[in-house]
Amino acid sequence: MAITLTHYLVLASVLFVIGLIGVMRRKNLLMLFFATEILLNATNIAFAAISHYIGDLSGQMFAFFIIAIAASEVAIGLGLLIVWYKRTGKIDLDQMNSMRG
Amino acid sequence: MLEPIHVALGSLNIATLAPMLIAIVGALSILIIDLAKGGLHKSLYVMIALLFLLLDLGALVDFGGVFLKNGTILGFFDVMLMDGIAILSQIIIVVGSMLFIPLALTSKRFHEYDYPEYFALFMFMIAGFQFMVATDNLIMIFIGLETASLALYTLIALHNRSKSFEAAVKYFTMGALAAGFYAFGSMILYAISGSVEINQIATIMAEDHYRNIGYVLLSMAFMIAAFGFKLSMVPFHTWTPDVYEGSSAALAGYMSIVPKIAAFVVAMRLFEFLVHSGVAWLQVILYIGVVVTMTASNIWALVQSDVKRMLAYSSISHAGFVMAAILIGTTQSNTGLFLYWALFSFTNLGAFTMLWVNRQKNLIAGQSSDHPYEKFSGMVKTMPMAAVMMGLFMLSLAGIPPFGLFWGKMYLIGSAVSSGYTVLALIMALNSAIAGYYYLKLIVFMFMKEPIVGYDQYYFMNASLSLKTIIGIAAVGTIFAVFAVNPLLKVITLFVYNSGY
Amino acid sequence: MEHYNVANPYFGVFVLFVLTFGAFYATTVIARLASRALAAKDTEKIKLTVYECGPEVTKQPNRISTQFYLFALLFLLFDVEIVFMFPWAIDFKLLGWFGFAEMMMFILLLAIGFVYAWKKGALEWHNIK
Amino acid sequence: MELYLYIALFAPLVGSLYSALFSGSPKSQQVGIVASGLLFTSFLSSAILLTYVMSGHTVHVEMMTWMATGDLYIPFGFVVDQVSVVMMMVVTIVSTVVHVYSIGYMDHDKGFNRFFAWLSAFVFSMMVLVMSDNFAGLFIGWEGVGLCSWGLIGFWYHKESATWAANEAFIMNRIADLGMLIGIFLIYWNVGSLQYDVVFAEIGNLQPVIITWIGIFLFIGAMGKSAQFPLHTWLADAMEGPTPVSALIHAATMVTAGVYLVVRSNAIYDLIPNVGIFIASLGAFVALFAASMALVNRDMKRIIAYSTLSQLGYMFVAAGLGAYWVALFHLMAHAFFKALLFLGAGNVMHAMHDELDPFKMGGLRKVMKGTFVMMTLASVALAGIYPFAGFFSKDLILEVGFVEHHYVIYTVLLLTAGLTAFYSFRLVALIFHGEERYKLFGIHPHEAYKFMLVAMSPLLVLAIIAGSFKMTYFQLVMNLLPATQYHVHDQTTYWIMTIGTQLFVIAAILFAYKKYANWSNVPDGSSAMERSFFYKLLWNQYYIPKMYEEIFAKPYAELSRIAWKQIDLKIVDATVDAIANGIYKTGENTRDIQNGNLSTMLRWMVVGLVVLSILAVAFTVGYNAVGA
Repeated sequence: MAITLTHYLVLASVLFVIGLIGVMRRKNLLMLFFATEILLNATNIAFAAISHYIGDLSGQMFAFFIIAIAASEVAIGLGLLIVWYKRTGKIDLDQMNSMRG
Repeated sequence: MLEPIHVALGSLNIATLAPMLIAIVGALSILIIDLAKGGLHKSLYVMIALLFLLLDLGALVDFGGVFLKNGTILGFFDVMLMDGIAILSQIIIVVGSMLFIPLALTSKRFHEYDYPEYFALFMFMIAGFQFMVATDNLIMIFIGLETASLALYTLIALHNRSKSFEAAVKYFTMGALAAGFYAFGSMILYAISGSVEINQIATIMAEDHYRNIGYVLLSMAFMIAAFGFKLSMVPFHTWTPDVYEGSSAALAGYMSIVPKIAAFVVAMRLFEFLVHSGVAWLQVILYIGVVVTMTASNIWALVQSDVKRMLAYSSISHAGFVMAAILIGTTQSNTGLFLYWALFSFTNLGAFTMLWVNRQKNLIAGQSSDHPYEKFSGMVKTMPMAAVMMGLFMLSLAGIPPFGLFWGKMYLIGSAVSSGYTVLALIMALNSAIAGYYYLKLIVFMFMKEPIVGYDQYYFMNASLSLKTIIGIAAVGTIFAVFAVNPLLKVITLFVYNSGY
Repeated sequence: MEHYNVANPYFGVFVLFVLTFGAFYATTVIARLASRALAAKDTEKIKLTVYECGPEVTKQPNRISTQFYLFALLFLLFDVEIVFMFPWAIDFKLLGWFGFAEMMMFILLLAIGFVYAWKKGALEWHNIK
Repeated sequence: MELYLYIALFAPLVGSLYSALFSGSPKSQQVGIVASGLLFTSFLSSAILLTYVMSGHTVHVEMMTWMATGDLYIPFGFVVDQVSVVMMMVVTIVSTVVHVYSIGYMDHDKGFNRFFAWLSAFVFSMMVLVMSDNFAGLFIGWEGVGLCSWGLIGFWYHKESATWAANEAFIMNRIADLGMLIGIFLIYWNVGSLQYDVVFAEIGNLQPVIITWIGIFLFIGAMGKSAQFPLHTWLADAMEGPTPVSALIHAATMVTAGVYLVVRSNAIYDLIPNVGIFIASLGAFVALFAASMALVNRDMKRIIAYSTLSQLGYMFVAAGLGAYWVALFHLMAHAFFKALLFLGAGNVMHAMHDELDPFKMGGLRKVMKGTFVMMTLASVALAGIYPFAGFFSKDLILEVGFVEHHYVIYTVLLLTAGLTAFYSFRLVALIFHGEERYKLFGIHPHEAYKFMLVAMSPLLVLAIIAGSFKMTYFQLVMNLLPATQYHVHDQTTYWIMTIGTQLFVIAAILFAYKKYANWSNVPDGSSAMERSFFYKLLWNQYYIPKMYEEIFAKPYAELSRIAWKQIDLKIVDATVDAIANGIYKTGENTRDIQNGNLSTMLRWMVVGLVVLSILAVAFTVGYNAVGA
């Protein structure tokens, strides 16, 4: 059975949904970052696949940039997380509600 | 064997990159100066930043002249797109930044301004926003958006208080989710059209007679979610009050203006061709979004006990108000968008700077947030001039003539009426009437109540000459907007109309 | 470019997948609830403590220092930029001097960042606050 | 002449800015003098303009363009024509007098400089309002006077009641302004311009329905400003402000802006006589209604405020019946004697150390001769005794009602005229005659400064002689307003009516004197009259403020509380949670998800996306179904 573009797109969608579920379910900041990475990388798969199947390179370029940006995001996110952990000793989202209303 | 590509430098039109490059070079030079000799006073960095922004502005004005003569300028393999709205929005971005950067020159010491990185990041952020608006390439928009956002998260966190970190983490996490939405939305657009340039996507879809309407709408759902986050439309607005409360007033004011105009421009590029093609779904969704955003945030603003949070909800409401322009989608309404935002910048600059000068280092006993209404009680007695200024900005925000925002509101409502959106116009007018109530609440506190002992010592604690100057500029801009409205409108219309919006 | 419609044979697979996912999730939840309901409750405290063969349970004395994270972050940032160099390297000849100039600019920017990190002491093991 | 126009317009602004400069510094007499001087300049310029206009010219300038893009064109223009010049004269005369008077009245007040800044700013806004040549400018002035009035009512902001009254006035006016704004939009939308000349020339080409709506919405604005039923409650409460403010804003100028609007838009209202009848009926009702409340009130300033309300009703009757020039004439005459009355009341208040209850005064004529004479004459003018100003203007309105065959309105107005005479002289009698009841309270009254009395004298003169200008005035305004002469054709009927009215009014005055001139005790709510149903009804202002409180204010507060507590916290959050849980949590109970929790926020976002996607899919399915 040949693998078509549809397979890739379904894979990407499933991964994206998994990422979304992770974003909604996880209470651990680190897990939350993982989930957002899954979101972005799901998109990467789709971009690379589409790019291959329609013979246009801009999709792959998009994917490259997403990778770079995802890395920067992780860097910033982990930086914030470390500071937060140093200040409070926790990375639980439920502890993070000093502002409300 | 393929022939090497020869790229003639002239065809690149590298000049289109000039404004952003100026900002980036400014950022780098701040970093390099710091490396060469550390421990310099923050005013030096402020001056450097202002200098580069001035150059940036000069380049933009120059582009404006070229645009009016020759029309849209493309550059760098057609990735850069300098059309009227790009130039206009960049001018608003740069001028807004120039007005907000001097707010670093406070009389109290604040942690973040001791780092030259603060100013470098600020400049990177400006470059990011400029990239974002000066292109219709989805990749470039993404890069610009993320460059700016990542810098912004860091700037918020640099304020070094527990709430700031909390705000930064919240903003960051939601921003990452929004980035995911944006990427997925672009992916769908790319899948159905094979292009990442908005105008090409529009052409291909039109040729196709929107055969894939389902996928188009799905991608628009993702895009609305992504930009709804940036523009803080309900229900993607939840970050706004918390982030505003957590960050310093100066940065909160900045966030209420500059990132939003950038997002508005992209939203205009993305949504308007669909609105014009009569995609009813998008019109309905935007209609609901606009109305709900305006109304709900107004109601929430009513019950706030902190002025900064109130202003946060109020800026959500203002953004909803302006979003109506994109829904209407005529040249008149788009002109109104820029006019409104230009006037709003001055007024909000003033309002947030007033909060900033009253910033205290430590909360007194029983104080739950930085700027409760009680803090402004009887301000007219202790600082009459300051109270009058703050009152002025509130009146302008409430849309009372002849102050700045009244004209913006009037023009936008007028454009809604002349495009047949009568009910929308009515809702907009009603909402500005409701909004008057909570702005008035602050005025009541300032003018009608007795000062509360303990708070009064903090009035103008943080003021310095440059902050007062900024307030003065904001006040002048708000009061004399009457005389500026007409010339502004002429210029804006010229730019917007010639960009085809 | 082909277009997709719902009649695609793999759509069924997708639906099944989602359903399976849901069923799996439900099963785990039900199993957990059931075991919680059925399990005999033990109130003895000592039995709930973690078993660590003899010595008393202590806090992990040598947690991994955040230093490692910082290094990892820097590495990640500079490493990821390689993705832009691979395509360039493959088409190096094709892109010619223009491509070369562009890449040099890129590397220059990276170098500034590197020098900055270096000067700020981010690469020194002991000097980070 | 343009120069004089600009002087008349901007001199008050200069005065305001000058005073504002000193608003932070302690009281200094020169601020008041400079501000008054500038207003006097403004008055002189207006007078010069008046002579110019009387020679048959008008001045029209276009200062600059406000907005001009595409099809939107709003110039910033001013016009001095026969109507606006009359208003300008009224505004500048009264405000000059009030300014000079305030130098004395506010002598001991800490906010002296601030007061003049607000007061002059008010005059400037009022001048913009009357001189604008288009609806947009009128609206600017309209909002401006509202704002200044807010600042002046709440001038003594340390008084809780003053703050409340200021906000009440502002909010009520804003509600009404919204109506007016809609009216202006309707005009712009249908006519394509806001210039008076263009609008009035083209209004006849519109559909009657649209004209009716325009008329109604504009009148809603006028109702707010002129405190017509049911938006009238703010005016009486606005008396919390300093008395000169009441004289200037809440008697002579701002509250008459509504009348001015209707007079100015006569071209519109001429086309919709039905709305006109409504206006007239409402006016007659308010005239009677307000007069009845004035009968029993025990607050000197409120009595005068209700009398203002009642007289505004008269003006609306005239305007509603198409006698625009009569309305404007009564507006002018009323401005003079009512401002005089208020300023006199101010003197009394000063003398009595801010005591407002006339039952606690009495016999003041011995110590306050000047004030006594002035207030009595002003009351005579108000009652409409020949040959004072009120006779010419008010009786004219009665005649209009009679000639136009609106006998009900006529009867109501006639009755009101009697009531007016009664309550005015009840007040005069209680304050100036009878026993010196103030001695019980240990007050030592004294006459006001000489210059204050001198400052008031122009008003006195005008209150006496304004009626004699009637024909000159008529010649002047008939260029612009429908020149209908209202004469009762049958001479006998005319004389019977006139003399009958006069006798009726005089009888009312005498009755008031008889009942109150020898009053000796301070009522404490125990007498039979005070316990009667009608007295209570009137005393409580027909329970209308209470009703507002119950019907609007409380539910509104409740609603916003519910919106927050129930909708936001319970329904919205719960919905989000429910959706999220419905999808992702099967057996497990929800954890407590609090507001301000990042997880909730992320769920909001995802739920938003999911809803949008579902809508997208639903739309597509529907679209395809329709397409297929």
